[in-house]
Amino acid sequence: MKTDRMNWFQWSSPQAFYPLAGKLIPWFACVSMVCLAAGLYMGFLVAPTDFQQGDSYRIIFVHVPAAWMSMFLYVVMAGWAAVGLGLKARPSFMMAQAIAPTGALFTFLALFTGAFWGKPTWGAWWVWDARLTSELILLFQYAGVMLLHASIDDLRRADRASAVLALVGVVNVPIIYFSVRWWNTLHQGASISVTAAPKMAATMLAAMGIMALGFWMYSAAVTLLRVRCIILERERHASWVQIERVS
Amino acid sequence: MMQGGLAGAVFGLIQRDLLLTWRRRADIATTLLFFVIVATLFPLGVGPEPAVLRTIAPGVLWIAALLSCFLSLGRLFATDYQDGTLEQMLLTPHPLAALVLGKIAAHWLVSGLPVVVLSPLIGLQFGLSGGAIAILTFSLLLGTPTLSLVGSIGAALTLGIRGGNLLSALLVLPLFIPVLIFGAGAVASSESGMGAEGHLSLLGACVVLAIPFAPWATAAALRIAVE
Amino acid sequence: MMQGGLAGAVFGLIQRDLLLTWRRRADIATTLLFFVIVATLFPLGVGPEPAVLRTIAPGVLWIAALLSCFLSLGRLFATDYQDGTLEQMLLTPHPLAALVLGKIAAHWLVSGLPVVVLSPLIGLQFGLSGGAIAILTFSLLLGTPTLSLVGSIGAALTLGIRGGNLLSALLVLPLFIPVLIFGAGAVASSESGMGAEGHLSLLGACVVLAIPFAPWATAAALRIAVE
Amino acid sequence: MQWNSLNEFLAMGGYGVYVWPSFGVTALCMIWEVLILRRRHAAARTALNQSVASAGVAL
Amino acid sequence: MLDIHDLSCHRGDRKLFGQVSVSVPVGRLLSIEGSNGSGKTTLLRAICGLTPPDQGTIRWHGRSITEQRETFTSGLIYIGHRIGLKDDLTPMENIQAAMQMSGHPVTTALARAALEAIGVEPVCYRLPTRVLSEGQQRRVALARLWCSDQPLWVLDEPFTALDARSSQLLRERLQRQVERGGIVVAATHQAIGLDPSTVQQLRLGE
Amino acid sequence: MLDIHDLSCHRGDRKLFGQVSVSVPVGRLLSIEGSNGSGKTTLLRAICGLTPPDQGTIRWHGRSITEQRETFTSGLIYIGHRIGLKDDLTPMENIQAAMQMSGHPVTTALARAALEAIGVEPVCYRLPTRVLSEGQQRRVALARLWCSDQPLWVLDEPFTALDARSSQLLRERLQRQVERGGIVVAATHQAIGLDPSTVQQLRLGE
Ligand code: HEM
Ligand SMILES: Nc1ncnc2c1ncn2[C@@H]1O[C@H](COP(=O)(O)OP(=O)(O)OP(=O)(O)O)[C@@H](O)[C@H]1O
Ligand SMILES: Nc1ncnc2c1ncn2[C@@H]1O[C@H](COP(=O)(O)OP(=O)(O)OP(=O)(O)O)[C@@H](O)[C@H]1O
Ligand SMILES: [Mg+2]
Ligand SMILES: [Mg+2]
Repeated sequence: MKTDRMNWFQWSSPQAFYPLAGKLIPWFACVSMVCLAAGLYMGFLVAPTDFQQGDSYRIIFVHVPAAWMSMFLYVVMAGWAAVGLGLKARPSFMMAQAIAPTGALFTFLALFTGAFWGKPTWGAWWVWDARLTSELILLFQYAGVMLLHASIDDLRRADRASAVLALVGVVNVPIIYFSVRWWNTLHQGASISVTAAPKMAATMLAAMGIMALGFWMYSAAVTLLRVRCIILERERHASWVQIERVS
Repeated sequence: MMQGGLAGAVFGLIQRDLLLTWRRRADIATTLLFFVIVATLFPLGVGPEPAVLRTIAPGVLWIAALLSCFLSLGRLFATDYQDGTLEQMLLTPHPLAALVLGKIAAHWLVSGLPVVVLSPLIGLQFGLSGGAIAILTFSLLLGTPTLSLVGSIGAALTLGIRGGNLLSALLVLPLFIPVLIFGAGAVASSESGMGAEGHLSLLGACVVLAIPFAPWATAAALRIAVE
Repeated sequence: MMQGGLAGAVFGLIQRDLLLTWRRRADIATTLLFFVIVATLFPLGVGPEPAVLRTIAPGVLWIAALLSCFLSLGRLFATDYQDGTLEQMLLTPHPLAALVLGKIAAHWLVSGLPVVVLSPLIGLQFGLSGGAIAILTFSLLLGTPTLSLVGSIGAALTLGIRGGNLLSALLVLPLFIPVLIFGAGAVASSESGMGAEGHLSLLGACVVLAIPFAPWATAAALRIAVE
Repeated sequence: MQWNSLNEFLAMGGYGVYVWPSFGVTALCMIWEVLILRRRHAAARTALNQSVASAGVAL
Repeated sequence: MLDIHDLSCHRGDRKLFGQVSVSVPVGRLLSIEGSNGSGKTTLLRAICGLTPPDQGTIRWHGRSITEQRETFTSGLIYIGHRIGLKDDLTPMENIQAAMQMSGHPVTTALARAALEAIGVEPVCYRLPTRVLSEGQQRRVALARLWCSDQPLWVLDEPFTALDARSSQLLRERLQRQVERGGIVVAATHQAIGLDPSTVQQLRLGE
Repeated sequence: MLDIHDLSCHRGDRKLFGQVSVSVPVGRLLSIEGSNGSGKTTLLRAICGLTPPDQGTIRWHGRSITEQRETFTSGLIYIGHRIGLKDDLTPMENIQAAMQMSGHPVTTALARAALEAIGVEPVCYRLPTRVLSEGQQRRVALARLWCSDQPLWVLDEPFTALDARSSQLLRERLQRQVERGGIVVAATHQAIGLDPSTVQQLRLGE
């Protein structure tokens, strides 16, 4: 690869972004694997059994990081969308597009693990609780962004339309979050609600934090990998791709 | 694959409609998500008490299915009408009703069937028991074809005529009501231990009645619209 | 009446849209009828116990309003897009967001307002008390403009997309949820003696937020669609 | 270490049926995502190299 | 042999034309002329059986078309102002779907040959028709004329939006159709430019 | 004075045109020619500012059109393949609504005069545009050209579906526009037939 062909300072071009992403991926992947291994070790072998919930609480080590990532990634996606709309920079749109599936995946995982936690704790797979409902709506919002992008076949238009949607959606996220809470608390007494986490042992907290860090690094790696695919698929006809025979 | 004759034309039409949908496969996902979202609106509007939700669940699911069918009916003939394909359909040597049946079948495959497949999951969210979920799904399987069939009459009537709009809504929505009553009723009566056979066989009767009659009425409406 | 400038253009647009709707007045009837029928489907699907019906009434009415608003949103820009009027709108010297606001106002007048006017009647059918009906109607009056405003974003984003109707539902319904919660919540909490002020002022806040923001986002989406 | 045997570990105090699917599905999803992305990347690369080859660009 | 006998049509309160009688033997092109709004489209649709006329009959090979709908439509191609293409399908799929529906299924090779004949560029074959230019879309619709051998073609302003080269290709195709014994009925605003001995004219609205 | 400098556009994977530069002084008609799909429509839309070009600038009286959107659009009439009529409104209502929206409201009398000028028959005034014939609809859309005095007209195949008489009326109107110092940019497949000294040509796709 000849570096003199590339303008290293022009970060807003896919041409520069592609190799940069390639260089970063291994680092994120390594950190993520180390964190996940350490987190699992602490979560299963070091952290003690919870006196109330027994060992079912161990779901927390995937559930909470997944839930956090699902919300965090939406904000990051909207951020890239805003940058893309503001600066008309193609890589920003590509980043937004690359984040959405991972965000949706974590949303799904939060819902799934939550349901598998709810069954032993509440005796039901699903209740219409504030947090659960707002997470479900977050899944719809991810789906909306992805489907809108998939439904428009002019890429430039698809990018910008789904960026507008992502931005509008991010305004909606806090509104949903709070409105659903008020809805629930105002409407009925606490027949069922997520009990606040019992005071957790320090090891539990640490394990959860490390797992969260691992998920975070994983998201970064996967997003960059996806953005590399997107760049290749889209820039197929650009001369730089052909000349450099990307690796 | 080349195939002549009526069967070829009808299957060709189904194939074309399915191909069109496949081009826009996001459509299927959209139908599904619409169904899920409408179902989700109800707990949000009505409140989260599990007992209330369980009571209204069959009605809610049926109404959500009905609405998502209704919404996708809008595009059953509208684009064919606008771009002139409908005129071409009338100028084929095949009976129009058969072609219409093909289009309806394609419509059900992409809008009715996915709803049926997803309904157990939503049933679970509303806290329905396993038996109720099974009956609900079966009633949707039996009932949604009727919705597509009967709805196509309305879609055809709304094509050309001014003010025919109102007429067709008046005609079609009441026709949906029996399907809704039998469908939701099947679940309710099985829950209360009365057995769902009666309701289900009525649903079956509806679809058996609709299959010969609806395409014929739709074809008549289409001829009027194009003229 | 001749009137120049931005105000003239916006009012001209409102006037044109109202005229168009008047030409197709069957469409208003369809919206209303849809509202009534969705509301009536409920007792049919859920069963006739008055207590259950009274509990779910605010939610059901709000959902029916939301869906019928949504149903008519499909037409908001679609015909303008197809026949080229939208291009012409972009080529006027006026800010697009202002024109969009005009169109949204016209949309609310023909789809939101009739629902508000009709809702007391339906509330009565569900056995709501006078006070609850008053609050329900007021909450609809406050909330339906937000639906039109926010819904226009979805309508604009899905222009020119096959199956855009359902897709726009998917995009828009999550955005409708806060309105639904506050609207239905207002009635419920006034029933339970907690007073509806909180919910109603939140509804007000929604519309105040949406008025400047939604037309802007819609205008951006329209520009993207036409390009 | 609080587990006396592998069986006890797998049983998770009776909650194994809930805990293991949660972790399992999470792991599967994450691994699956990485795998399809690598496949996609490889496919994009071969498509590209083919189009370059067919365009006859000398490298 | 297409026989139009004593045809009248009205639209709304307005009588468009009355007592139109013309008979077109095989191997002829009937060119329908007239100013905008004189009823050309209406006449063409009546000939196809889409709009029932107020009075008069249309006969195809001696029998009224309403009595032999199947035979008649299976020998007919109608291309109107609205060209009947699906936006989301590619040109190839559009042609195949249209031909199959009209009872004359064609192979991919034949469809491709037809598209080539009217000059649709190969780069367009894999695009959805929606993104094609106006003239390219009309070409795709016209490609049906190269696909099969229906004896009667009814064409409403077939030269609209075509550039000079495609117009010439279409003209040649029409000439071939009349030479091999087909019948063409076309509405146009310009002279069609075929061999005058094969063209018959009908002016509406005088 | 309309200045197009170094304009390029692509659609999908395809480069439609590159480095198009042309400058049109007042009192001229720029006729854009090219085969189907060569990018005429795309170029016209870029000139109006509807489609941002990949590169290049368009200047109107010396300033880029993106910097003076309001001034530019208030002096512009664009009539494209899709003519922007509402099916359910009458011709008169259509014109008045369109003109009011574009910031040049007209009286009923003026609108009627414009419709008369392009030859829309009085019987059509009270009909919904939907029932009019193809050519009549195009006439209604073109009537905007008689309504007011915008200096720049951008017309995409304005002669489509018009009969000989309306074509002549339109031609005269275009001639008048350039004579009084306006600019017309038009895409066509036929020669427009104006005084050659006022016509400039641009061929795409060679
Ligand atoms: C499908 C069901 C569930 C969903 C969608 C869900 C969703 C979420 C979300 C979105 C969060 C992050 C929000 C925040 O940090 O405030 C979260 C955190 C959490 N969830 Fe769940 N949850 C579900 C079920 C459960 C169950 C059954 C339990 C335990 C009984 C549980 C316990 C927790 C805990 C302890 C946290 C961390 C709280 C905190 O850090 O504030 N969740 N969940
Ligand atoms: N409801 C109605 N009331 C009165 N006149 C009507 C009505 N519907 C249609 N018309 C008239 O019928 C005529 C239809 O003409 P048609 O479309 O056949 O014309 P055409 O010769 O094809 O014209 P063009 O060259 O413009 O395509 C038009 O003049 C139209 O104004
Ligand atoms: N997504 C796409 N991929 C490839 N080519 C495309 C795409 N979208 C549009 N095109 C091409 O861009 C061109 C658009 O041309 P345009 O509509 O400007 O042509 P035109 O000169 O106006 O033609 P006509 O005379 O037929 O109106 C067409 O050739 C079309 O095939
Ligand atoms: Mg005509
Ligand atoms: Mg063009």
